[in-house]
Amino acid sequence: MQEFEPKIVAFVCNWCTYAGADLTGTSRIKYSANVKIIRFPCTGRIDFMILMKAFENGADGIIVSGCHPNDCHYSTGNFHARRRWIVFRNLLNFTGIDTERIQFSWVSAAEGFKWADVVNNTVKKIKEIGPYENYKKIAVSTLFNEEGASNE
Amino acid sequence: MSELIKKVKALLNDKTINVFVGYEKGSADRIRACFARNEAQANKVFFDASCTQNLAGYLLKHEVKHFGKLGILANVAALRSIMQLASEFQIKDGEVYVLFANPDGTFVEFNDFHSIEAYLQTTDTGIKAEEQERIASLEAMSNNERWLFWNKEFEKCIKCYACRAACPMCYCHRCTTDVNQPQWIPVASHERGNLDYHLMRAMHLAGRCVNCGECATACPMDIPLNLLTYQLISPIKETFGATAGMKADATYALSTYKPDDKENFII
Amino acid sequence: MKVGFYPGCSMKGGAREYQESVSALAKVFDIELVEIPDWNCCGATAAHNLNKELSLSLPARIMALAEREGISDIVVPCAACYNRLSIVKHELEADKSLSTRVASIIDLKYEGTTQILNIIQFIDKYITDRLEEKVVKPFDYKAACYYGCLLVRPHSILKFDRVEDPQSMDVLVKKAGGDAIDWAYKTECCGAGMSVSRTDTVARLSGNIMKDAVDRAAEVVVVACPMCHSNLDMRRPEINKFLNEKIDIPILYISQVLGLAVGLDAKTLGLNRHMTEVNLPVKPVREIPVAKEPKKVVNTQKLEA
Amino acid sequence: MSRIGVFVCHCGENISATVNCEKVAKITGELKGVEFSTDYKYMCSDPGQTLLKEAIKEHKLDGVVVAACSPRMHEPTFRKACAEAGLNPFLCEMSNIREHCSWVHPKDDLTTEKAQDLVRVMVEKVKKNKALNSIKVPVTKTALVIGGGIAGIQAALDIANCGHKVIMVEKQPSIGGHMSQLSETFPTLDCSQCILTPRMVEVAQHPNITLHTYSEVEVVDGFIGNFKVKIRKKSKSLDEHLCTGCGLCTTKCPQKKIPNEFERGLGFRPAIYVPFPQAVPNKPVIDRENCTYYIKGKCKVCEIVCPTKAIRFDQEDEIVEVAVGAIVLATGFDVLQPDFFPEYGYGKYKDVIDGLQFERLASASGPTQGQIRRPSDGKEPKKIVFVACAGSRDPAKGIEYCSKICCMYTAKHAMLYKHKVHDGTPYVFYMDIRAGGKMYEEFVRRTIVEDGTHYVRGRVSTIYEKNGKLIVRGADTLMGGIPIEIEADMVVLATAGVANKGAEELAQTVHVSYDSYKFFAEAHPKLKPVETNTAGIFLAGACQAPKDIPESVAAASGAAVKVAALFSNDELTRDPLVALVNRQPAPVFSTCVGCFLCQSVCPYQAIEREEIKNRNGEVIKTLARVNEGLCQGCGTCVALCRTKAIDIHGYSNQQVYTEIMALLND
Amino acid sequence: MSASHEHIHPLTLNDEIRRDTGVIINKCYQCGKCSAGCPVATEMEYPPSLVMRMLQTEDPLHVEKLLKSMTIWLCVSCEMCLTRCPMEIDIPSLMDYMRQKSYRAKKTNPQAKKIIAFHKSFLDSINYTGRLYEMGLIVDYKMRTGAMMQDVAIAPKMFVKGKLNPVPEFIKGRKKIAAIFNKIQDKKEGKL
Repeated sequence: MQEFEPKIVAFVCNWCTYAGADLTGTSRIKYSANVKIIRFPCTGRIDFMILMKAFENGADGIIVSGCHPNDCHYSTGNFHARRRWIVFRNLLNFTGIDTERIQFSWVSAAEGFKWADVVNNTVKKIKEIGPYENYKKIAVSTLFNEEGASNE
Repeated sequence: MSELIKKVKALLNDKTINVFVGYEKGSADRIRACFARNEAQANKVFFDASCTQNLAGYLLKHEVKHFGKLGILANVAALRSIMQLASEFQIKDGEVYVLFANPDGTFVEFNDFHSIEAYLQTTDTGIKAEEQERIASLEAMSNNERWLFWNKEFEKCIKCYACRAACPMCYCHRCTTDVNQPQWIPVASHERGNLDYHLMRAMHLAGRCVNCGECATACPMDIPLNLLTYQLISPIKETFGATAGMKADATYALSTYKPDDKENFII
Repeated sequence: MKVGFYPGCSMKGGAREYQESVSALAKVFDIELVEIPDWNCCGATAAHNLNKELSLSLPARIMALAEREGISDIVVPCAACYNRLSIVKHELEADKSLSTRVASIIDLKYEGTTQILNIIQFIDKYITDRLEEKVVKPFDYKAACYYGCLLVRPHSILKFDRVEDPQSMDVLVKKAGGDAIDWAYKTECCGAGMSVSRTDTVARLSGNIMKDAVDRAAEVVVVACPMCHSNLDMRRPEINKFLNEKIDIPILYISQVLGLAVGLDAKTLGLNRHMTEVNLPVKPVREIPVAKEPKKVVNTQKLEA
Repeated sequence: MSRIGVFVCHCGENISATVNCEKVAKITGELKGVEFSTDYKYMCSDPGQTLLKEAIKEHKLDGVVVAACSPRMHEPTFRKACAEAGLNPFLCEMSNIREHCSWVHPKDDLTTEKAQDLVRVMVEKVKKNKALNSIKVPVTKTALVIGGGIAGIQAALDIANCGHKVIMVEKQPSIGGHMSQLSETFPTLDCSQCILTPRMVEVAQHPNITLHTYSEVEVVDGFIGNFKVKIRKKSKSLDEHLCTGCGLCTTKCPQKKIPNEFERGLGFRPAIYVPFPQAVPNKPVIDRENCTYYIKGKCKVCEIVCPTKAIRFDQEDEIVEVAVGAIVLATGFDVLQPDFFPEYGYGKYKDVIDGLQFERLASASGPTQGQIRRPSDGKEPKKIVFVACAGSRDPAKGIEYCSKICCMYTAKHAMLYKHKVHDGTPYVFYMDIRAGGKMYEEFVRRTIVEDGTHYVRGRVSTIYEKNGKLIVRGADTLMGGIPIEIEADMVVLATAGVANKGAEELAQTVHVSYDSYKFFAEAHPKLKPVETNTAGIFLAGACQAPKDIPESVAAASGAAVKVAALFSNDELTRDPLVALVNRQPAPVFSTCVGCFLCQSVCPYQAIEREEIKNRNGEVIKTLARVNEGLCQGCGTCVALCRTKAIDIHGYSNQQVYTEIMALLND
Repeated sequence: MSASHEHIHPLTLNDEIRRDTGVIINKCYQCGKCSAGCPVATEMEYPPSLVMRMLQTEDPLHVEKLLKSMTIWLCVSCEMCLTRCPMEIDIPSLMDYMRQKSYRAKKTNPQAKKIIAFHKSFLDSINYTGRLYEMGLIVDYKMRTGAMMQDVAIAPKMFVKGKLNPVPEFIKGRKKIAAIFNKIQDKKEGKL
């Protein structure tokens, strides 16, 4: 059986984690190719719905990462993001969505190693827990419903 | 009762208000909201312990608003709705006449936001014990059990948006559900779209929900929607020290922060 | 008015006069002190020196017994017991698993709902308001209020008074008509539980305290702790030997000072039980200050309302 | 249908070593809307850029994706190239297939597939990009300097000497700040006032500097280049134009026993007073809280004696509005009142004083004319104890940080004391001696070696008075921690330097961030030490952290250069990647419901209220509006907006949504 | 979380101290304020600040010295050090910890015999009666230390003043108290 290669999408801020990931590259630290980055100006910009869309479209894991507290390029965006994630995580847990699949982290522009660690550990963890069948199932059954509807 | 009717008439007569939002008995004596604009309509105004609907949901509805100055018969949830709406600049102090139906059967006039705030400090605004228990029992389940539970509930949703219409905090002219560029929430009422919709609604009400329960009451499919938003009330209070609908000039928990907000999941 | 009462072992023995005076004072103010049934020793220094679990369990049992009786406030006149009970209450509150373990050791339900009051907090809560109107014989002496260690430290847990240069006892002495002097040894240690095992250390530490009080013309030292009392009072021969001086000023409990001021007699207050003779010079009774008049008016108004 | 060009760079072998660039170009060239695709050895080289430009023209491209290195590296390069070819630069995006792909993954199919994915994401994004124009803002070439201590004075003079106008605002009746209170300065022992006073006079006389003393900044609106500032000029009860500064009123004022703030309570002043003889401006103010006339309604002695009739009892505060292009914050520091250390008895014992009080005692113009006399009885202290770190490095009762200046001024105090009291014995209780600085360590050694100051390494536990002596109980940790007691005549506490009282409020007024100690925060601790996170606002001196005089002056000159550099432009251009609130035709006007929950998330106060009025001038709707001059484009408001009424250029809802879709659905 | 960086190593003494008392030894920056205010520092071989320093070295020799020292038994738990410590280091708890460790390891200083004897007599009294029986305590203490003549002059006077109870007071629940003692670990090991 072919090894499960999870799809992981990373939402990162431009100033710290994106730059940190650049440093990972410049330092030639290897990490798994499963993770693909989408750049945002700031973690404050990352709408919670973006995370929902990612799961819905087949992501098995998500990384959200930005500047450490007090280091935000815009001074407070990450603080607001942190509050948002505290609440959103509560809600996801309560609705039975697997928050284990979302890794939040602070990775600064200097933490090239940390970025590689975050990516590798997340990939490792998602490989362990497997594909996000639950979410995919509702996506599939939806498709089935729609087809069913059109057949009638 | 006659006292209440007298009061409403007086208010309408001296033009303090143009319309009074209260309760009346409809067909088969079912309690429903009424919008009294004249003596005849005022005569129908009714109140007893069975009148529990949060009437504040009507305050921002265009159909009611266009009558002019509003009066409202408020319960605790309505008072909190008014406070929350005030903090979101939707109602100004003095704009709405507030008659509070005291649980002891008397009626109290609240002349300004300050007196409402003072009253709310002294009264129980918490979630009912049975709802707390339901939340606790859900929290005690495994993640997968919860997932199945909600899946089953959301499966029932027909996207009629009655919850949205009943909620006093859902006053946006254009809901995210109506945005189609991009289409954040699928239009059809399938499981995935329903999940999207309810998560979105819960998040948009996080820190704003005044636990009136109108969403669940309104739901024709009996989905316990209120639990989604109720469940967020205590963590928001505990972590950020914020409770919605207690102060007219409160700041919104999710648009403020403390540098030392506590979390345990960010590495 | 009923208040829970934890006398502690010393008040049943070496510090009997402390209990006698506290009880007498409470009676004057119509307060019923309800002794916690079947209370045990708090373990004192010995327990926390030798075994942490024991030092938590013994006080926890006392508080659990009080809870069982539905007692909400316990007055703990002994500063050492007060300190132990407060610290244990704090530690068990901070660590729930510890709390569960201790509950199983003592085999009693423990919730931590009782309030622990030291003697001054007790007086402030139940007596101070009515104190001045009851003063008939102002305690007209220069008094050095000695707080010692356990009443004020550790501040982060006890949160009582100022940790340096505390004032609460001074205020009470002033209300009783006394002159509370400013001095430097208010919170220095007297040697505590080393009374028996290191008498020399106690003589030195307590000696320094007595010396400063006497140098600043104190006529009496006021305490709120049986341990401090026994070191300053019973160890006086050793103190005098260390100082090579003859200091004979008495050591009174705050309850005795207030008791004297409200007109209780020396015997009721157990003054005869002190090792250092209580021979306070007789002073002409001062007129009751005029300033008290308007205060009385306020009180009557309160009563009428 | 889009006409997008994809340009895949090999970066020599940096990319092509692990990514099959030809394949990436070929596969992505087949994507819907891609008109042209190619790969090239070095896209950023001249020939590479020429290739890009020509392709734009030749294929009439309306969007460009350059798959190469990090956009943080070359986005400006390729956007500029696009602009030169006539394509709006904001229609160009980069896919990072080097740092995020070729350098971190091995050579295999997965890596090439990832590169394809990354390109595809950007192709879809570019389809949603909009042509944008840079934002231009004019610059008002006047600077506001808040604070008239040595840092403010230096900054103001430097900016003014560059030919720009400066407005200086000082809270006190005179400029000069803490430096004017000092006796002699370490490590050279030159007299503080001798070097400071000429500078103060220069400020007063400089044609480019307008001075507002006894004034405070109340409101700051606007943004870099265009601040609008309201200054409250507190009433001095005096017509400054008429007053000649003769000082007659100050000698005749019947109120003479008001503790003198300048002397730190060691002397007295009248109710109408000049804070110190060398004050600038040298004109008095009436302290209304202590003036007999304002308290009792009669007196007016000053008015009677004034030869020019300059007293104005009914004068009111005046609000001055000014427009400035840059602001320098130079509000300085404060010393922590040591009364939070009850064990040291400050406030209880008269002879326990703080360092700044000692400065006044040692100052030739001070209350004792420079003689060291203890406050209680005026006697010369023969044994004196200096306690370092009285508040600093003390998380429990004081502050956590090192105040930096205390080691040096304590050494100076001990030295000055020894110079004035030859038979005296100074003790210094210290924990570490931090004397990094030019000639600093040498200075401390001199205090110890030449002047015989007893340095004891340990902290003082308690101080109490006995028989007219102060008993200082400490320990000598170099002797294993043995306790020692010193019977001193006077104790000087080297109290911590803390943020100025009101610093927090000022930071909020000016909209700059501050740290947990209420010191103003620099934009970057190393590379932007005098900038704040708010563009156009700069920091000088000890309002940022405790600093000594040379450091304050250096920072002030640094801030001045930043201001001058800003003023060298007539207008500023910035990226248009800002947020905007949608507008729709009446009667909707916008999907914004005016809940303004977005207002408090904005770190830049860029969200304003816009009132929509009907023909009769009645407000029918209140909407949020983004001031694009202030917005820095973080997008936090966008994520918060429930109706999706706010969006942001460059990272719009459409763009990020499309990116996710493209990334996950191949 | 990031397992790759975690190394499993045995707890050092300072780790244990941190776990059991919350005291972080390395927080101490040797200002000496504890020693300056300590009422018994002059009698200790190692004043409190030096105790901190010795523990900071993590040198077993120093730890051994401390466990065998008189210092830990001289500490009267007056809490002055903690009250004035700028780092709020709970030295009294640390001293409790060191005493217990010393006692368990049977390393107590011979001179501390009297102090420990007193504590043990004290606890025995509680164990048997539930409360402190002063007379019994004194007698027991004298038996343990052999200090027969100590304070003999005071006793009669105390007795006269009503300060000494000739008979112990037994509490009803003294079996419960004995049960508490039995449940405590050290008792099981026969060390209390």
